[in-house]
Amino acid sequence: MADLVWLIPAFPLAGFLLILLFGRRLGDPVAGYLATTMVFASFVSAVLVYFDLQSMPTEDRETVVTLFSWVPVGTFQVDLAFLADPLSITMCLFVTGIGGLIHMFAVGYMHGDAKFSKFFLYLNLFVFSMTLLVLGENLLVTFLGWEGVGTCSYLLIAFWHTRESAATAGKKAFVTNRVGDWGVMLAMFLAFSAVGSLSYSVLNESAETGELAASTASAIALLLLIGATGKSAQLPLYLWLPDAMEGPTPVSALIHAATMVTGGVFLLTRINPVIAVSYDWVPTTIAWIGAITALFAATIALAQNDIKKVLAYSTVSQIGYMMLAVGTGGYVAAIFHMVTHAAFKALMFLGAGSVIHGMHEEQDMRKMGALRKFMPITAGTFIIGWLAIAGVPPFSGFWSKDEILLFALADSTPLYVLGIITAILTAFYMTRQVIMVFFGEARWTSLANDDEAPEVADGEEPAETHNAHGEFKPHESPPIMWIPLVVLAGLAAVGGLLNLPKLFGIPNGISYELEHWLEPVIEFGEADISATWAYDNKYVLVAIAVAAALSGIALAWLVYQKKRIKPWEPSVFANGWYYDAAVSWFMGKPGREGFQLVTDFDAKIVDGAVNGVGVAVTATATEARKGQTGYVRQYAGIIGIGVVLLLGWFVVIRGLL
Amino acid sequence: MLQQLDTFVGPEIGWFALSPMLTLLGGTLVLMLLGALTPKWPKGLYALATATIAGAAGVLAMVQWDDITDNGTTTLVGGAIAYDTLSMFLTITICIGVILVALVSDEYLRGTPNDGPEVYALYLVAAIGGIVMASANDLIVLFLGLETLSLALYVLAASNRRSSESAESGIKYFVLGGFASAFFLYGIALVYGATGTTNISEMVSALRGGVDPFGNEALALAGIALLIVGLGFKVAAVPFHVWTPDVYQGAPTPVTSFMASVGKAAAFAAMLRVLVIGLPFYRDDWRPIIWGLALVTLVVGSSLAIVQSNVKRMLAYSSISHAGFILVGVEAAAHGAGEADPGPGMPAVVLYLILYAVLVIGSFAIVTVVARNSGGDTSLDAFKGLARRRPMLALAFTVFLLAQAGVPFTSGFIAKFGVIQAAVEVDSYAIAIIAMVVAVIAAFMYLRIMVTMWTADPADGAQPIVVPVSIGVAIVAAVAFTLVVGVVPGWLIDAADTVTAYAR
Amino acid sequence: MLAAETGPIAFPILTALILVPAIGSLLVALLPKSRPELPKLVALLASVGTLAMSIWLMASFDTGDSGFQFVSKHTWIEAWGISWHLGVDGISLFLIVLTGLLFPLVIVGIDPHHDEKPYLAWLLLLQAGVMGSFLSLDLFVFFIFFEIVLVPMYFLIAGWGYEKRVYAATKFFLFTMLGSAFMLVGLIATVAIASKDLGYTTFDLVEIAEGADFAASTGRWLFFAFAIAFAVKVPLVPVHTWLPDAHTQAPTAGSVVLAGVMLKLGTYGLLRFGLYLFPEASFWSRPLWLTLAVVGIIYGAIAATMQTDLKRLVAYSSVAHMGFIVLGTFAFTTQSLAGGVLQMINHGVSTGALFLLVGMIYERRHTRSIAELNGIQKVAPIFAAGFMVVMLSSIGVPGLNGFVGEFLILTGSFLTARWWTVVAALGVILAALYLLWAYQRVFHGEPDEDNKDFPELKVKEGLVLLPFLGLIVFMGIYPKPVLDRIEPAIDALITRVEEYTDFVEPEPTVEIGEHGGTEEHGDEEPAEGDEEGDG
Amino acid sequence: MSDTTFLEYVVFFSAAIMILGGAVGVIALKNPVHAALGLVLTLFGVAVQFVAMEAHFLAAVQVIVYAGAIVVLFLFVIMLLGVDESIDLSIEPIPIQRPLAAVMGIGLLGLLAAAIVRAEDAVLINPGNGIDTAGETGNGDANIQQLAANLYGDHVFAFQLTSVLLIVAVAGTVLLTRKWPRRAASSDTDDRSSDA
Amino acid sequence: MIAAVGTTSYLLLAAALFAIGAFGLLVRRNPLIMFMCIELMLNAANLTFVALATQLDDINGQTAVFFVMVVAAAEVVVGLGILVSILRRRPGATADDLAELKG
Repeated sequence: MADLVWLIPAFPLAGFLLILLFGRRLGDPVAGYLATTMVFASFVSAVLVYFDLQSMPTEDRETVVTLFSWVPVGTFQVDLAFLADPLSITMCLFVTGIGGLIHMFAVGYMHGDAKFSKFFLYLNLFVFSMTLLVLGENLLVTFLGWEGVGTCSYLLIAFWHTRESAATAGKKAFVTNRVGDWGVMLAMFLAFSAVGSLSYSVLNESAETGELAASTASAIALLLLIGATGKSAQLPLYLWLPDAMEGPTPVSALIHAATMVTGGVFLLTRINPVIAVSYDWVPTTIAWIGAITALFAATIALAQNDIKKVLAYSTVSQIGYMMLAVGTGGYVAAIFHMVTHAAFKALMFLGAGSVIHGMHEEQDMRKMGALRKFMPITAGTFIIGWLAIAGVPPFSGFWSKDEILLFALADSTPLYVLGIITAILTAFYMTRQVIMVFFGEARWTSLANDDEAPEVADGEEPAETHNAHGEFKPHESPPIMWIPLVVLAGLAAVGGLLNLPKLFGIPNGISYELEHWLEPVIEFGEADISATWAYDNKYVLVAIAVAAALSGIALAWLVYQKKRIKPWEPSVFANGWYYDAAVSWFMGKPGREGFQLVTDFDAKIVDGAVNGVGVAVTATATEARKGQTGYVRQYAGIIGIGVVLLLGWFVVIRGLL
Repeated sequence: MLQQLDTFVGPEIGWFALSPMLTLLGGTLVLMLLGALTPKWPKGLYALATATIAGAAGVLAMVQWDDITDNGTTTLVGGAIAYDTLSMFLTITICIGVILVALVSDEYLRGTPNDGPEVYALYLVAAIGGIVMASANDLIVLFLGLETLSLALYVLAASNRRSSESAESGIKYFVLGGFASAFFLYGIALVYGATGTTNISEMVSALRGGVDPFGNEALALAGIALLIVGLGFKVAAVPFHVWTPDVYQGAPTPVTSFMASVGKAAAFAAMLRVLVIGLPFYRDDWRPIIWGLALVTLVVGSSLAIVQSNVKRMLAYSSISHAGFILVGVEAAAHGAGEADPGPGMPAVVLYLILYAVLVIGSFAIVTVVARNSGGDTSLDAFKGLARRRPMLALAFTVFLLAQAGVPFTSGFIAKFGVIQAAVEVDSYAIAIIAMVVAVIAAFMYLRIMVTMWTADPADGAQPIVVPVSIGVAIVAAVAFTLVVGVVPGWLIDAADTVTAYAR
Repeated sequence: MLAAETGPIAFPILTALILVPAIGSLLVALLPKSRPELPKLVALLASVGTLAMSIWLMASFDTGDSGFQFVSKHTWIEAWGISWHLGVDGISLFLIVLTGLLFPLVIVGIDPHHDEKPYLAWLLLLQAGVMGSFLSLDLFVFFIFFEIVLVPMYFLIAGWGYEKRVYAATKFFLFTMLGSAFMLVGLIATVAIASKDLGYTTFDLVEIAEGADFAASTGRWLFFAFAIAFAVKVPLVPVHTWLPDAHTQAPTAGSVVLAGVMLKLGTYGLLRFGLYLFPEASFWSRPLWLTLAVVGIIYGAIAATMQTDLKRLVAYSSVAHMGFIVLGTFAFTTQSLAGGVLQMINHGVSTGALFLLVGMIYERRHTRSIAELNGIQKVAPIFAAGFMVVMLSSIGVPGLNGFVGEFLILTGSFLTARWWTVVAALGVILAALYLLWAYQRVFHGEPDEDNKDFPELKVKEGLVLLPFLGLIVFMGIYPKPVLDRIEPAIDALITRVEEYTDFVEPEPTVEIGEHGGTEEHGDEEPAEGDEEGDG
Repeated sequence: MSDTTFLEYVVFFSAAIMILGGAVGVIALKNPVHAALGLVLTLFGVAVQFVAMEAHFLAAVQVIVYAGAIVVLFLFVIMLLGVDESIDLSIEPIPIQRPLAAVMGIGLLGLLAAAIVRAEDAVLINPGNGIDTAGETGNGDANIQQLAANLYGDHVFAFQLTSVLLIVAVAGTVLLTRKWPRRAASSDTDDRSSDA
Repeated sequence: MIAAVGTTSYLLLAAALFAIGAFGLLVRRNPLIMFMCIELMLNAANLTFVALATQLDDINGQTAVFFVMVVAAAEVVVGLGILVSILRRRPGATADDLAELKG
């Protein structure tokens, strides 16, 4: 049964090929349904595999399915093989599950788009790549998926490529990811040179048995971390994610919230034994990167007005949490949060999409407000997502975030403090968003026809703009769009069940499900915190967490709803600490000039030298030519000189001397 | 002691062995006499006769080749002439040259007062001179041969009376030629003083005993210097090349081709005779000079060629750089001079000579055809768009140019390969590399001509080009030879390899 | 003249591979002007015939065998010890197939616009020359083919090229000829010196390689004489400047062939006449080559980024890609060398296809300037899609052919030349940068007046492009059959290098349970590689 | 010293003066006719030296052929073409020509002299081979006989070759003196056009 | 009998004559006189030959001179022929006037 794991990628691939061949003929919306079916099909097969694994004894819940030998050269043998184990299947489940829902939503959202079928072509290709990424039995297959999702994300971000910003964003995403990939590739080289194989089993086993030198392990871990920061949009490479919002909203939901961006976290989890045996400062680095990114992104999110940008930065921030968890050895917590986050962030993105749809491509929250009357379902579901991410019990986010904070405290207090602050900020900016969009007075009527519309305006399709202005009512989205919302809302609400802690007398039977399930994969790397102070005082932490969440919400409520406090949105936040600006400036100015310098060097110096030789020869020849004066007597003279020289050589040098 | 006249017996004269020269001589006389006695012969008959005579001589030479391979080499007429494959190889080369040039000249002379037997007679006589140079075993004989060839060439160069350039080239060639041969003669005198003989074989034996290191050494060395001047002038080695561009450009094109083929071949043969065969015991003295001459000749010839605008002049300079290449071969030969196995130098040289002879005649034949239709204009512009006007002609010229550039599958490559190989085998890497690098410079000039032919559009008002039959035959033959030898050179190489067994 | 020896198989397939296009070219040249339709037909027959033979060759190639196959050897020029010696091994096999494949496609796909007859004749002659260079196992034969290819290529560029064609053609000709000048001398010297060991003069590559034993210093000199020629051909920085001009000015067919197979003459030569003939010298000089290769990768990529001419950009990308191949060649590991050979094919396919596409753009818009192109994807989505795939393969996205080669090269090089590899890997980032940027500028955005009626990919063009795309995907997903045929030859090569040097190929493996094993394999070995590199 | 020796010196030096004086005259006298006369002087001097060296036959031929034929030929041509108007030697159109000439002349003389002087003693001890010049024998014909024997002996080939040389001269003059129909307007291009 | 004067003197004399001739060819513009200079050089060679012949007591030297004289005669004939053919077209032309071909 588990041998059928190859079906999981097979379905999306089939979908991709079918749409590639017949996409134009199927058209809108059939192509969309086809794609959706395919993804759900692969979800079903994932479920089947899941139950199959469940049925096995814990220790051998690991099946490798080898399709064919991919790159075999000498000792370097890489197969195109899938690894079905708790971790990969967990990933598959929510990738395909949530992916399916998003496909479904997209059918409605993309309705009427000229390139409808192409959109689903890309989406299916993406799901295929993503499943490869998570199912890969070795680093190379994972890398295949890794780059695959990167490429698809490029294609999808730049989907509306006639828009300059979209095209640029796509390119930015790809190139930034490439920087990370550089790390991944080097990690692979190192892994191969160290253990002579790229398969996870060999690599991890060598780590577990101590074959792997700590130095090598650290190097591998750090290099993979570079890759992770690229793919999972962490500092310093997070830059591409906010721009990626140029893509259609379902894309943002699928790629830039639920699935792809978690790739980095997944990869690090996958090789947790390697991290475990590497020097102590390696995981610490990971943790700090995570924590700082989380806080950093949260602050930026405070001041965003684009409904999607807020979510984008919040995504960066949430993944920061996951990295924090990884760094502190809380792999389960990381995966747990990954899953819950996938649910509620996808929900919120789709919600945002629905709002944008209802508002006719309006993305500026300052032009919204009071929408709950017009799109109740969207509003309701969005609010559930909000509570979940804010960490309000009993919604899913609360549980996973709490778990992470626990590990953070167990590792070091500063990390925990950062985590808590981030939690407060998260609650704050999410509340702000909810209020700006769904509560307060309706600003879209008043602002409908003035032109202080910020950056998004230039992106709007002319026709839509015409729509957006003048009298119009925001409307609820069609069922095909809100059904996924409802489902996701459900997940976001109850997601916590996956891994309930042993608190409030929750019985053993249903607590730490996920942990037990993932145990075979992460037991080696998972930190044991049972002995720590934090572990003994979970209740305190819970209290603090809840307090943080509520205080954040309350504060935001006062500021934006009750208008008691003047909103504080410094431009340094709005502009993301000018980090992006700085980098862009560097690339644009010195970087570009440097490149130009090299190019000029090539044209002027190197090529110049080549042509110079030619010129020199010709010039000298033209001069020498003048020696041939045509005067016979001078010729005789030249010959005479020749004679004298020869005589000199023979008589003097060879004869007399 | 006094020789008694009544007991005087002349040297034994190998009439058969001399038959090629005698054929040419007889042919000349017949041609002149009949030509003088009979009215103007019909179209092309002079050329045909000339070609036949030369052909006969060539065939005889081949016959003797066999004789030599069977019965070995010797010297004739009191040691005046060497009877060996070296001379035969050059005889054949020269005869081929005469045949082709005669064919080319026919149409060229048609309609001019020169369309009589004299020009052809001069070709034949010059050929005799060349053969004598190539097979002389006595410096005096060699000098006479050289003068025969030279005088004929002086006249031929000046033979186009309507062209001031022709006259100028004639006078220049004559003055400088006389100047140079005076040096040559004086050199002979000095060597004679040092060795007590002008006979090359005797010279070798006299020197083998070793002239006393102090005195005659100096005399001999001075003599060698002047001999090299004379030969260097004939082969157009820098700085004795000064006459070449002017004369080649000014002389009637077929004559130019004759100079570049027969003249060069004979001169280099003479150089081999005098230096490699005659003065092996001074090889350490003159080899560096040859090295230097080769270097400057290569560089000057190639680099001056690329700035020319007149095709004839370009080819003149290119012939100078070719001379440089052949000198590389001579330098290689110098290493083995006098040894039982003289090494690959001499074969490389003679191989180069025959291949280049055909190449250069072919090239100039095409120049002749083009000039015929461009009112005598041989500047690069006259070749614009030749590919459009006469594709096959352009193709043929391309073949010749590529061959001169040393592109594989042409005889030119084999020739260059031969000399470079010879040089490398005696460890003269430096000159070999320089030669190859310089070849690149020269290639630029050939490319220039090709580009003009293939990519430029014909100058407006360019009338279609007519290729006369005789010249056409010559060109086709030359192309065929160039390509065939380029693909299957084995037989020719084998033949060339035998020249190392020269008459001692 | 040709004293025939009995080859392993009756039909001299290799000789035919050279002669068929050569004769075809002759026929085309001799066809009467009055029948304008014939030349294309004849040319097509000849090239397709060649393709068929090369495919048959691949099919009947013995996978396991590391030696030369289908060998045919005949005495040619006895006096100089030259023989018509042809043979195929894993290294040359696919280059031959690629040569066989590219030409028919080019002949079908690209219209010379004028003087079709000579154009086709030159093209076929070029094919014959390239085939000869890849097949020959005799130094002399190799050299003449290596040299003869200049002529048709020169005429193709000068006759059917663009604005500065004459300049470019001449530069190309002279530059390459200069390189070969040194090679010729070195080649003859090799033979001369080898003849002392062998006791007889021969230009036969195998006999010299097996029989002669060059003193270290001698070998190094000779090797460099050869290497200069190949460095120019590859081309390596700083002797690369003929390439951008030649590529830019050449007609599309010229560019495709130049990038597709002719550049490979350089890397192939380095393998066959560098590593195989002078193992000691090539190993000794590897720091130089590795450095040049890495410089080429980065330098080419940077230069490509700033180009304003699309074709020139691709040309510089070639410089970068060829750098990878050289890196792999001089890393001396099975992976890197196999990757190098594989990358020769891959680069041939993807860059060839790129030039094809750029050529199509030029056909439509009569400009290569990136600035004048925009928004093409909107008006010609299929064309854009094709370009996208080829571009991704050139960037080296996994699943497409470009990745496999590059990855193998880097993996292998990392074992023996760690730090060079680390830098070289940066080239992967840059590749994405310049190609995507160019793609964005050309295909994305709203098409302006000039581009708004950019014609969509025509069926014929699509058919020509299809084989390229097919190969790009296939070689990316299932390179095994190719690698299997390449590997034995590579192993033999490395063994040979190991014989002549103290080099030992690191073979990283980890035996779980036995301690310390990894330490050596994992860390010490590459570390040594570095020291050798630095020293 | 005996008077014969003295006489020898007188002969040698007077002849030497004639030779060099004549030579200088050739290159120094403006008027070609005078130059030709200078040449005659030189040639006579050489003839005298020949006599002094017992090469009687050559001396005779020298006078007859050179002075008799060649110089007359020169003078004839001078008269024929009327090129006897003298050219001013003080001006030299080609700038570096004279220094060039000086360097060459002096270099030539110096180096040759050096070689000769160095060779001096060696020449004396080097025995000749082949037929002797028969100078000392009282028999005045001896030299001629020896010359003849040598000419028709070892050098018979060369001797015959001179005839070929003369054929060249004949054919050449025929060719060069043939009348060419004048063309109208013989411009330069027109000149070349006959190149075709 | 020439023991007194000594070959060397003759050789030196010849060398001087040769040098003068060569020098003259370079400085005189009148082609006729240039020919004469060549004659001077040839005579120098002859003188050398004869001196050495006497020195070596070897007739070959004198034979050589004989040939040289023939050559000189032929040369002058041809040379003057060429010269006449030119000077008839452009009377009074000096060597320097004949410099159309150059470069």
